[in-house]
Amino acid sequence: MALTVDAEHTVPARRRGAPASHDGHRGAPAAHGGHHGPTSFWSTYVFSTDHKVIGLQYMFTGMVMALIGGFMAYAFRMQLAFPDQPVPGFGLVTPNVYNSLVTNHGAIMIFWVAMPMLIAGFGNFLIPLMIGCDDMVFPRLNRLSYQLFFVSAIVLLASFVVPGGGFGGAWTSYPPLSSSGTFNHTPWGAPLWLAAVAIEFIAFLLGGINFITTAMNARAPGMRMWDIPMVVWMIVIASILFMASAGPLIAGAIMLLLDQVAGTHFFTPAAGGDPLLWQHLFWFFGHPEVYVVLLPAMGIVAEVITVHARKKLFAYKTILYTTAGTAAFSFVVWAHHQFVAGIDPRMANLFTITTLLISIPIGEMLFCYIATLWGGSIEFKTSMLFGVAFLAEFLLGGVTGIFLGASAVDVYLHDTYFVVAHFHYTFVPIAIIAVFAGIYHWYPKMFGRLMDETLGKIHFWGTIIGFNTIFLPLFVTGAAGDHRRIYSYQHFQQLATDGLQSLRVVATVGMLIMLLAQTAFIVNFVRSLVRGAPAAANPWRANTLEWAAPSPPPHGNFAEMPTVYRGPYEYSVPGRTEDYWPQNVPA
Amino acid sequence: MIDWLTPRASSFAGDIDWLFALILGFVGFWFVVAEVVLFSFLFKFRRRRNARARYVTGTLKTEKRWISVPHVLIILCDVVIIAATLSVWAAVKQSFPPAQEKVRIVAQQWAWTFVHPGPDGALDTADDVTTIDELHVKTDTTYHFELTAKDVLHSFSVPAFRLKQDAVPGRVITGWFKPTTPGQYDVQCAEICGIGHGLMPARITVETKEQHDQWLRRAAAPAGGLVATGPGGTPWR
Amino acid sequence: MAQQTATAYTAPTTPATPARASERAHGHPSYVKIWGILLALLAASIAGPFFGIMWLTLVTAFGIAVVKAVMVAAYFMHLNIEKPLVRYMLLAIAALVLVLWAGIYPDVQKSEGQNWRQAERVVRPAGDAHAKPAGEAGRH
Amino acid sequence: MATSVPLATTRAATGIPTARLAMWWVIASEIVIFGGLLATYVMLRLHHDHWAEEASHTSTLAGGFNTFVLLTSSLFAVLAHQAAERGRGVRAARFLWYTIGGGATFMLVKAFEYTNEISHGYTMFRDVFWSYYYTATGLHGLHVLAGMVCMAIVAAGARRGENLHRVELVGIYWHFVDMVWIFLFPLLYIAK
Repeated sequence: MALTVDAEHTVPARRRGAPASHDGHRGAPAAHGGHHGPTSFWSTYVFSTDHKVIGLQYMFTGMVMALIGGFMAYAFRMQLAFPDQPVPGFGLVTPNVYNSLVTNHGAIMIFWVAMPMLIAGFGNFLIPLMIGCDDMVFPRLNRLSYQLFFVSAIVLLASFVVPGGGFGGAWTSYPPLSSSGTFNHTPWGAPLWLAAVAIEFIAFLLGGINFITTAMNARAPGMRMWDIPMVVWMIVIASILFMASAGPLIAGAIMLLLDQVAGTHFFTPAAGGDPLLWQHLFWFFGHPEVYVVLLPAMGIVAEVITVHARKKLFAYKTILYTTAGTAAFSFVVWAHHQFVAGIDPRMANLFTITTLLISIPIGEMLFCYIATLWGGSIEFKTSMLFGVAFLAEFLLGGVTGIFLGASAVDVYLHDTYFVVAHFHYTFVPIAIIAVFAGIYHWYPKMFGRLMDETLGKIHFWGTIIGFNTIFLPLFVTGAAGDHRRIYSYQHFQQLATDGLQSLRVVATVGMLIMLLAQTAFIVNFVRSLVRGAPAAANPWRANTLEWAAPSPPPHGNFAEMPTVYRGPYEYSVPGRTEDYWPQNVPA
Repeated sequence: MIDWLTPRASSFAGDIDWLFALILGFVGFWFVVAEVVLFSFLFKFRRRRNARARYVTGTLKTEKRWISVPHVLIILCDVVIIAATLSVWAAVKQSFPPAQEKVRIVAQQWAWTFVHPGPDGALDTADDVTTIDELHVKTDTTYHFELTAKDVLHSFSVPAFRLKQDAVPGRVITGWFKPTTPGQYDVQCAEICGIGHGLMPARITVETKEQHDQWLRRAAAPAGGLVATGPGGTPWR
Repeated sequence: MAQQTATAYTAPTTPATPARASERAHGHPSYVKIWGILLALLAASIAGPFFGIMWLTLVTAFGIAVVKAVMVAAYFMHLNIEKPLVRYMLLAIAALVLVLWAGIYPDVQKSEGQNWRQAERVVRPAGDAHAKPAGEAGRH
Repeated sequence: MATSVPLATTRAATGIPTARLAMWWVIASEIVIFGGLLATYVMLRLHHDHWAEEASHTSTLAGGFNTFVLLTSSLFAVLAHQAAERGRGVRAARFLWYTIGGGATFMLVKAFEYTNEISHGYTMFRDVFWSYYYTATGLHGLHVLAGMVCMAIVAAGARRGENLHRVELVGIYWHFVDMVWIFLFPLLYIAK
């Protein structure tokens, strides 16, 4: 008796014993979306397998970790601006405390803020909705990946309170400093930090499999390859990139953990190990990692600017091919982080060439985004402001990468604040500006309420002015020779000048402005939950499928599964009265 | 450009500053062009009285040319930058001019040990002068240095010389520099090496030949000279 | 044991897609034969080193390992009748390991390179009663 | 906890059943992990000549026998899958338990091998070769254990005739673990 599957309406009535989904639970005869068991607070919000709830869990955890990471930035920026004076709300920042603040600021912002918000938060919430299905393919695997992620956050926070304090060997944790307590003086902090990162990797491997398989297989009927919205493409390619690049570092993390805990000598040169091996394994992961967080941000910006400019995305296929090109290219550029780290100078030549050439596809993607704005009818909602600010700020981030990609200039600029300013001009647009664009854009869909526009604009200008005030001066101090992770520049006579110190004070003031602006966002976020204007299903009059579901979408998303008739970006089609044409509306 | 911020005190500092300026030129131009185009689109196509947007697929030849022409120009700029970079990199890190003097630099957790060749001009001889956090060099002399580390990664960075090379324990990495202008310059550790990473500054004193010989005699004299092998000797050679 | 009548096995795919199970039902090489070949190859790879010829040992050890891996993948994992998409994906991921090796070997596999050499270790690693004293200390 | 079956699992736009597509991605991520570890081992092995002498203390006999055991268990796994295809759940479960038996034998031989080597002083801390030896074979052993546990669960289900497609999935995982050993064996045991 073959399986009768009628994708249109309800889930087929299942016969006992028919092969059900992957997760090993019995083929429950309950019709989908119908009667559930008793739903308590715990099963609805904490142990839920609904992709939307899990997406929001990732987002809230990411926001909390962003506050912690931001507080660390506040502490060490105050120490840099007013050296050796107790920081209000934190206390005295001694050298080892400074090192662990800097290390964990980097690790938290990349692993526990950027990746969860961009890949897991938006990925979980948007992918099933945007490809028109009811949930992720493996709901319980999805829940397990969040739980592992939550455990990794707890383990990381635990690493701050163990004897010796948090690990202070930079987020790259280069051995031999990271591989033995005698060198890093955090015998408990270092293994715990590494264990937290390893658990977080496992969580994102599991989550990644869910995203890739759902996007590949569970597309709505009628949705061809070119009808998939760009943000879904980007999150899937990012998950593949993460999975392919994290492998060697997981092997490396096992070796480093054994070095730290068991006392083996994988990376101890005295006994045959090699410290450069870890650097290579780390950066083989490290560089694809920055594209893992860049691509979802580009996808979010693509959705936001097409909706609010009412314009079709310029050259959808070109963007897709250049994304695939960038993803493939990102595997052969990693040693530009190690030009002066002792690798063979001949290899540096190869990596200089590949690094400069990877700026071509990224440049083309940005040009296509800017070309999308041509001939548009742009309405500056807060999400559009953030979307456009991403393009403007990321241009400077990408452009300053050329200085560091050129090996000879990197001899001078390596590990200076020029590098710090460069990667903040790429990471902040990715992990903060694009995420705010996504939150302001999809908040109505997530919570069924509209966010306040004036508070949003205050938050926008505060964030942008603050951000630029921090990192433009740091380009200059970096070019002057300020090196990274140095807790006080008073000991270096060439750097202890008043001019450079005033630039550091300006940067700290910029950071304070940026932190204050976030209060506008928190107030706006919380207040709109209850007092925001109720949002219709499609407040921005957009085309993609998630706007066909009610706001907030119930469990099971769509009353009836949508069928796709056209691409996601058919805006302002000549000859139509309305300037948008949702994917699921028959011709 | 960089010499506005840090003095230029070695022979290849000029090349690196020139390359920085070259890249700044190319990159600055494209950055300004892109930002101007972006902001002009934002201003020109802001929503006015609900005007309809245009329908542009970006797949037509004429439309794609707006992307592929700048695309090709950027490739040309990149090729020029790559060529310039490879030539400067070869001069700085690959082919060295013949050494007139050799020094040994050993980095350890939180101090620099410099081994000068001493009056006889040869390393590993009895009259070597070992100093801590204090390197004395003669102007207009090509120095080759052997850099290693005792415990963790460090990085020998002299901003005034535009010189940086990581010290990897278990490896001996050779590099070169040729001081040009006398003076005292900072040495910083550019690779995180634990608690004292920010507390291990050293000074390089670039002096004329006479001042250097005078210092050598004073330093090499048995009363004033430091122990030749330095603290605890080095497990690497 | 009541013979299972309930379900003829069909992969939970919508009927529209060709159920791969039916293609494979009759396209079966005899697995026991494949297994026999694999054991023969295993015996060869163990026998290899006894001849003492270096290149022969390498060929038998690693050449046969690759052949065995391909056979397991093709016949046991049914990659030979799987969709080409899966083969390309797995080959691309495997190629990444080569990319990793190609980028790292100049630094980790060599003991010297342009303007750098590995300092010979004066200190022997602890707890090494058996090794020849000159073993590691000599330059290599 | 009511977990309804999402409609998403019934769709297969790529023509590959979702569960098997996911399993291929699991295999892909494992390839890169073991690939990274073995590539690192090969590089250091080619660098340190004295590792060949250290490697001479590994017993090729135990390694060879273990390869035989894993190959046989792979045969049982594919026979189990063949039985599952024909809907004969009980037969599939029996073959799965033969495979688990093979895995157990493998772990037993490994245990004897380890104790023998450690008693002769070849511990993990003696030399970096031994660190790699224990890390690689240990990680592989953990994967064998995990495979055996999953296979037991799938066999229990198959005996009741449910989720027969899982027999194939756990078979794919098992063949991959066997393939890793096929590469580990020459690298650690034969190259002397």
